[in-house]
Amino acid sequence: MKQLVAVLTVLLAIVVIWYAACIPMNIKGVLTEQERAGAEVVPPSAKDRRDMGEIGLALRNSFAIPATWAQDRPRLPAPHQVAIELWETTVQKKITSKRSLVYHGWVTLSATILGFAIGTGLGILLAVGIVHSRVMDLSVMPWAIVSQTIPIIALAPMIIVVLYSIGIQGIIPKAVISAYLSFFPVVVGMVKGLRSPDAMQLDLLRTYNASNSQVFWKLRLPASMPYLFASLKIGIAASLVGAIVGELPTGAVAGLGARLLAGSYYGQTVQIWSALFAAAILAACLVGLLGLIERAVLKRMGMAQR
Amino acid sequence: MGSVIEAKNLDLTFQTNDGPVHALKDVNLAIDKGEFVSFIGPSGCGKTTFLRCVAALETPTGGTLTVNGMTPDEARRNRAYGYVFQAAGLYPWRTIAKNIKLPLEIMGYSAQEQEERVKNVLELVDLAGFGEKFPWQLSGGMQQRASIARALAFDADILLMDEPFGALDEIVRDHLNEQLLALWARTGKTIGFVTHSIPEAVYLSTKIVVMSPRPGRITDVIDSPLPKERPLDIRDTPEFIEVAHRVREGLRAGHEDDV
Amino acid sequence: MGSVIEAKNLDLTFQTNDGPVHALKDVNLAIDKGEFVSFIGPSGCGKTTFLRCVAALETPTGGTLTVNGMTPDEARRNRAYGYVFQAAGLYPWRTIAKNIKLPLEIMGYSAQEQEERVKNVLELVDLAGFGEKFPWQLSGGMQQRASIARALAFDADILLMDEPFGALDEIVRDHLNEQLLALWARTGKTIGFVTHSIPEAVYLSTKIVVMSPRPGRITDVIDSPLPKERPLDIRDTPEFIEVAHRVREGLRAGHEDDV
Amino acid sequence: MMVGLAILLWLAGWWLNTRLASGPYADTRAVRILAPLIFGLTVIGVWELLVRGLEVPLVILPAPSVIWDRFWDSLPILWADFVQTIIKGALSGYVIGCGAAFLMAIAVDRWDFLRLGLLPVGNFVAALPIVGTAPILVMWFGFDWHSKAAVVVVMVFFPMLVNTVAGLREATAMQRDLMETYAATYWQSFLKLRLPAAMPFIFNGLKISTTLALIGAIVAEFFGSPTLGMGFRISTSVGQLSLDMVWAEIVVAALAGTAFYGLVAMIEKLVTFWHPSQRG
Amino acid sequence: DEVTLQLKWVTQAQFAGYYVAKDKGFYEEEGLDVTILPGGPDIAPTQVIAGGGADVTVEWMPAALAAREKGLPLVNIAQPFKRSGMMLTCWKDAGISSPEDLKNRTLGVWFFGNEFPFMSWMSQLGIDTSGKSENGVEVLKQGFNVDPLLQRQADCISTMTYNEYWQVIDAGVSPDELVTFKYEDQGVATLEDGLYVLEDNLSDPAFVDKMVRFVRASMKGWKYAEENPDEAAEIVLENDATGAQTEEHQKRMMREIAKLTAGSNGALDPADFERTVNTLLAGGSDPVITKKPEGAWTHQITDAALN
Ligand SMILES: Nc1ncnc2c1ncn2[C@@H]1O[C@H](COP(=O)(O)OP(=O)(O)OP(=O)(O)O)[C@@H](O)[C@H]1O
Ligand SMILES: Nc1ncnc2c1ncn2[C@@H]1O[C@H](COP(=O)(O)OP(=O)(O)OP(=O)(O)O)[C@@H](O)[C@H]1O
Ligand SMILES: [Mg+2]
Ligand SMILES: [Mg+2]
Repeated sequence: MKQLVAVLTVLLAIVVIWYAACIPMNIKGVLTEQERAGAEVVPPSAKDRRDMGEIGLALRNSFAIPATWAQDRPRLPAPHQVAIELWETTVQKKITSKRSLVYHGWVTLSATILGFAIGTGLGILLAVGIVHSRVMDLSVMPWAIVSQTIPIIALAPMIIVVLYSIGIQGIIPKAVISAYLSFFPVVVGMVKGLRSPDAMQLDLLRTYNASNSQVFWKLRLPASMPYLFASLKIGIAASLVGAIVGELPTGAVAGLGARLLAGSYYGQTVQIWSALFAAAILAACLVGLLGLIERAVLKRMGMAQR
Repeated sequence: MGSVIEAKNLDLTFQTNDGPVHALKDVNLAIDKGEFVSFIGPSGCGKTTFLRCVAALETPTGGTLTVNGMTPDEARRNRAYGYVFQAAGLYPWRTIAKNIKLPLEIMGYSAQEQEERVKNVLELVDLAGFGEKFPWQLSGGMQQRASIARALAFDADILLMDEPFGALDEIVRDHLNEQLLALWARTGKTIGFVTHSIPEAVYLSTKIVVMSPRPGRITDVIDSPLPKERPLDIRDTPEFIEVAHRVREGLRAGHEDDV
Repeated sequence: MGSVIEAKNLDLTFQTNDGPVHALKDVNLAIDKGEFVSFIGPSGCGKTTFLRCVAALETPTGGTLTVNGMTPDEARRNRAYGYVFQAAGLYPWRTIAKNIKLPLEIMGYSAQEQEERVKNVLELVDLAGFGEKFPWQLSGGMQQRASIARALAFDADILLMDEPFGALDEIVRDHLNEQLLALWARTGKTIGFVTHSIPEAVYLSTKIVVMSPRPGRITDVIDSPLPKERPLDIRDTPEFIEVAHRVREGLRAGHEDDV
Repeated sequence: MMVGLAILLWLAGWWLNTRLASGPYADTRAVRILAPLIFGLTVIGVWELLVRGLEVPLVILPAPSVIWDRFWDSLPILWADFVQTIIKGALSGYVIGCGAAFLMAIAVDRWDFLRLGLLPVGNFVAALPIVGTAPILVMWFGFDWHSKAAVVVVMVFFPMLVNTVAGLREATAMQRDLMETYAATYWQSFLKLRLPAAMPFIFNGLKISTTLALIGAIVAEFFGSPTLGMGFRISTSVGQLSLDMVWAEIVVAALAGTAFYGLVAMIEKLVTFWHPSQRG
Repeated sequence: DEVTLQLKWVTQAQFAGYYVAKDKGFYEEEGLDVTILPGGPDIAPTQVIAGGGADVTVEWMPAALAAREKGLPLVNIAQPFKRSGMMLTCWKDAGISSPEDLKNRTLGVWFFGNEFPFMSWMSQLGIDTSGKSENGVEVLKQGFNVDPLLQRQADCISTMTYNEYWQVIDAGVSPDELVTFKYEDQGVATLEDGLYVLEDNLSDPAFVDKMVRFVRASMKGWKYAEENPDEAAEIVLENDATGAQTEEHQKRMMREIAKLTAGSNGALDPADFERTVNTLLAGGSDPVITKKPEGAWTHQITDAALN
């Protein structure tokens, strides 16, 4: 309850700041438009206004302030403009329409999920290898860390082309990038998780003369669950970023990334913002969904106390 | 060679970054079948290390150690040990019954036999009816009893307990001590028991091994004159106090150098 | 009104998700200056809670509590308390000397005075020469002594100790008990001391408060007949055993219901 | 032939590492450094042989030797790009972003209301695909490094904030009660207890942020830049099919990223020497 | 037979001919099953074709020649675009009226292979591109949109006659606020959208035959699009998966494109090729190509297709 009030207050503050920020951000564009429409603007030349302070301009031309919240192609769209765009492109469009964000969201989501599945699977496998083989631990783990310093996002176009060249197209190149991004958090979390049983718990199984696979299935795997879920939540958000990035270079075909790009290409800021928000909402939903699964699984396992 | 556990000139040196640590030096000890042996001594004197050697969790660097005439590792593969650690160490994702089933699953008992044994040991440790609870739903004392039940569920000859009651309060501890004695009488297992508490050691054991650190060695082995039947009140008798006094003296002797 | 600490009908109820918990109910107690008072009782009976109320870390929901004639919070702001917790709780990023300086820095002592006091208390607890070590370089017993030194470094009238030796082994504990008694005799502070060990309580205290849970209340207050001068051997005397017996009975009475 | 050689090299490298890992010196520092090195060299060797053996076109994947030559031939360009992207864009954004997040974390820690209200919102924003903000920020802050720094600020802010807030809550109840019994003021207990206790978390945030900063600065250059910078070079070089140049930039990025990360990790070791994870 | 065509840019009227040919069944009539892959800001069509991801690609000649010099033997088999649509669009109120006025300004330029004509133009004018100075300009790598101009971050930006220029106009700027320099008029025009294949393939008669049919059908598509611009634009819209294109913009683009394709029957005019090469060879300090390319184009396909 208290939390709700706090969150709402913070949100309200953000919205207020946002509206306020629209004034200086958009005032120059608005004044230019007004000037073209024949309104009296001080100073009258766009060139003079170029180097002037935005706030001063807004004060001197206060009649133009409402227009800063209703521009067609604002530098910063007002919250309600984004909300209306979101509403129109989700609820009011047929979901099969290419103008529907639901359609684009679905395109991105399917790549995200495929990539996430690949990344998670590989990540878990690698983690199992690292935990069980000292060679892998010694030689591969440091490179897994170095691999994260490579700006994979910058390489996305090349990856896509290389995959094209071996005949892989469509959803898979995107999924590969999103798998690459989700893979690392899963490896790190899973290695930590599989190593989380303490020496005592391992010794206990040793006194039972348990085999390696028994140790894995009965101890390491269940013990790693909380770690796994924590890293899955990071991983899925990373996957979504990967899928979106993967959509950028393939050109504006379909997906939220393509939508972002097309918005940017045609200067449709409102469209950029609504695609951004759609992506964030999608990410929040995915993370939330994983959270629910986590709760359910851990509860069934008896690890969620109370 | 009637001993179940026999150590001769046992040595164990750990190589650490700060140089070698002599955890055990020249340890000689024979434990007979059915004995209740307590190990007592200041922190770091090698009690845990000795128990771990017996259970083949640690490999001695010198001397010989036999368990039932075999090497400890052979005995381990024959599943000769039930080991109880200081903390209960139950798996939080398994119910109490499932926790007790764990060794049975690993050792490949049939499902039906598993059920039966779980039922039996739960009764043995007074936890009947708690099988479906998760560990965190139980008090510390109950968890510790469940972990003892887990060690009892399969037919290990030897029960090794490393400060099993260290984390519990005195009253709960008294109660568990009483129950442990009863259990020992009923099953006739050989028990190795590490403790820091003099009264506990004296109350439980037929033989008390006093150890001292740097290097870890045995300074005294006291055979208890107390009868097998031991009510809690026995702790106020002069015999008890006499033994306790001897243990304390032994401890103090090996403890001179530090605090 | 000669009492340093005086509790009248003290009540404390925690509101939790599972309903209210009566941590303290109707607690009446008066502690005189220079007394050594032990609190003993099963887990959850409110020992810690009572100590925390005295130190103004918890606010009672009923009754009155005065310290030196003030409210606990005023006393806290006058820096009347030295508090020692179960774990040493030294800051790992500070050396032992710096840890002891911590309260002095906060209370604004001059640099020179800080140095002097640190030197004094380090000697008092037998840790001279260890000032520049980091906590993890010391044994558990030494860390606990450092934390006592920290509580002694400034001039608090009242020393509150919550199971300070709970994590140590018996021998180290005996030794620290001896030193604590000596310290108490030298400084004449009023000490409130929580423990789970009957011998420890009897050995140290001039007054033993036996508590019982659900709701947390005082079931017995025993004034010790033992002399002020107490060698460790005193624990084998009949008077000692007599008092210990009485404490154990008191505990058992309040402990009937569970294990 | 080359392919066979590649397989052989792979097996040899793996065998060597297996020997090292199970050998008597497995725990020494030398092996810890050697093993990944051998692995890396093996990968590079296999790559070279495969590219030659399978005659992979240069425009798809250049061989390491080609990349190496290009790297040495283009040092001045690479250096200029490095300065533009890493020093000006990433580093300044990193400092501003982490600094701002740190101050915000103190505020969040100080006022519970903020923590309750801001953290969930922060988590939502953190889930935003920040890359998407790059075109917007380029539009707002111009083409030079300022917009890159702005992207970096946005990218590192929330990871740093979340970690620092978690760190400031890290001190145990007992440690805080101790301060209470000394009647310490808020700032005393902040400086002497909560801040040092938070250090491992703060450094965790700082470490995560290093790679984010690099990625942010490079990606932002895709959306407009002066004719300089690593992201600029990568995208124009792809257009010119100079894949060797692209990979040379990637080498720079990986080196810079590893060095940056290593530097922060080293400072962490100095500052949090007391933490069990550092005492090892 | 299957043919994969890689476009240079996103789905828009710039490629109407191919979409029309596909939609109207011209390809089918020739027995071809054509897959059209849209491009994007970071896709290098040359790289795609090098990797075997496409049989034929739409590319601009400077990029194709550069790739050829890098060892990727691309050959122009047809040239549907006769004229260049690239130009520089500037604010008039910044005081720019002739190319001389560009000095000491900030200019937005596309990179990714599209910067070559600009560079050679500047070097012809004797303008240094390494920074603002009395005799130099500051060059920005322009993104995909016209914001740098609208936000006045640059005095001039690169635009295409059929696309970005209209985006500026759509943003509410009136044409007389702007000054444009068409590369065509400055004599530095280079050939734009042509069809390129790998040289090796041309020795395979089956492939050549396929290309002949492909070019024939594609040119039929282009001529149809020229005559029916509105219908062509609608066909393009139907093929745009982003849903971001507007009808008005595409129709206008189609009409502008028609001006560029007009006069080409698909065969490359060697004179245009010479001009392009000369422009590129004059590319200043860092020329795109260093020597005259040999065998970079052929009439083999167009001769067969158009006769
Ligand atoms: N794995 C190990 N590596 C290095 N030294 C070890 C290891 N295990 C134990 N030691 C050292 O061996 C000595 C004996 O340790 P051990 O754990 O057996 O003592 P203990 O009597 O059980 O002590 P405690 O009462 O604290 O449990 C100690 O000095 C300890 O530090
Ligand atoms: N902050 C709290 N919120 C809710 N309940 C609490 C809180 N602190 C203590 N309690 C409850 O109050 C009761 C008394 O707790 P307290 O810690 O004083 O017991 P104790 O005698 O110190 O026990 P122990 O020997 O385990 O330390 C317990 O039931 C405990 O669960
Ligand atoms: Mg031990
Ligand atoms: Mg307590």
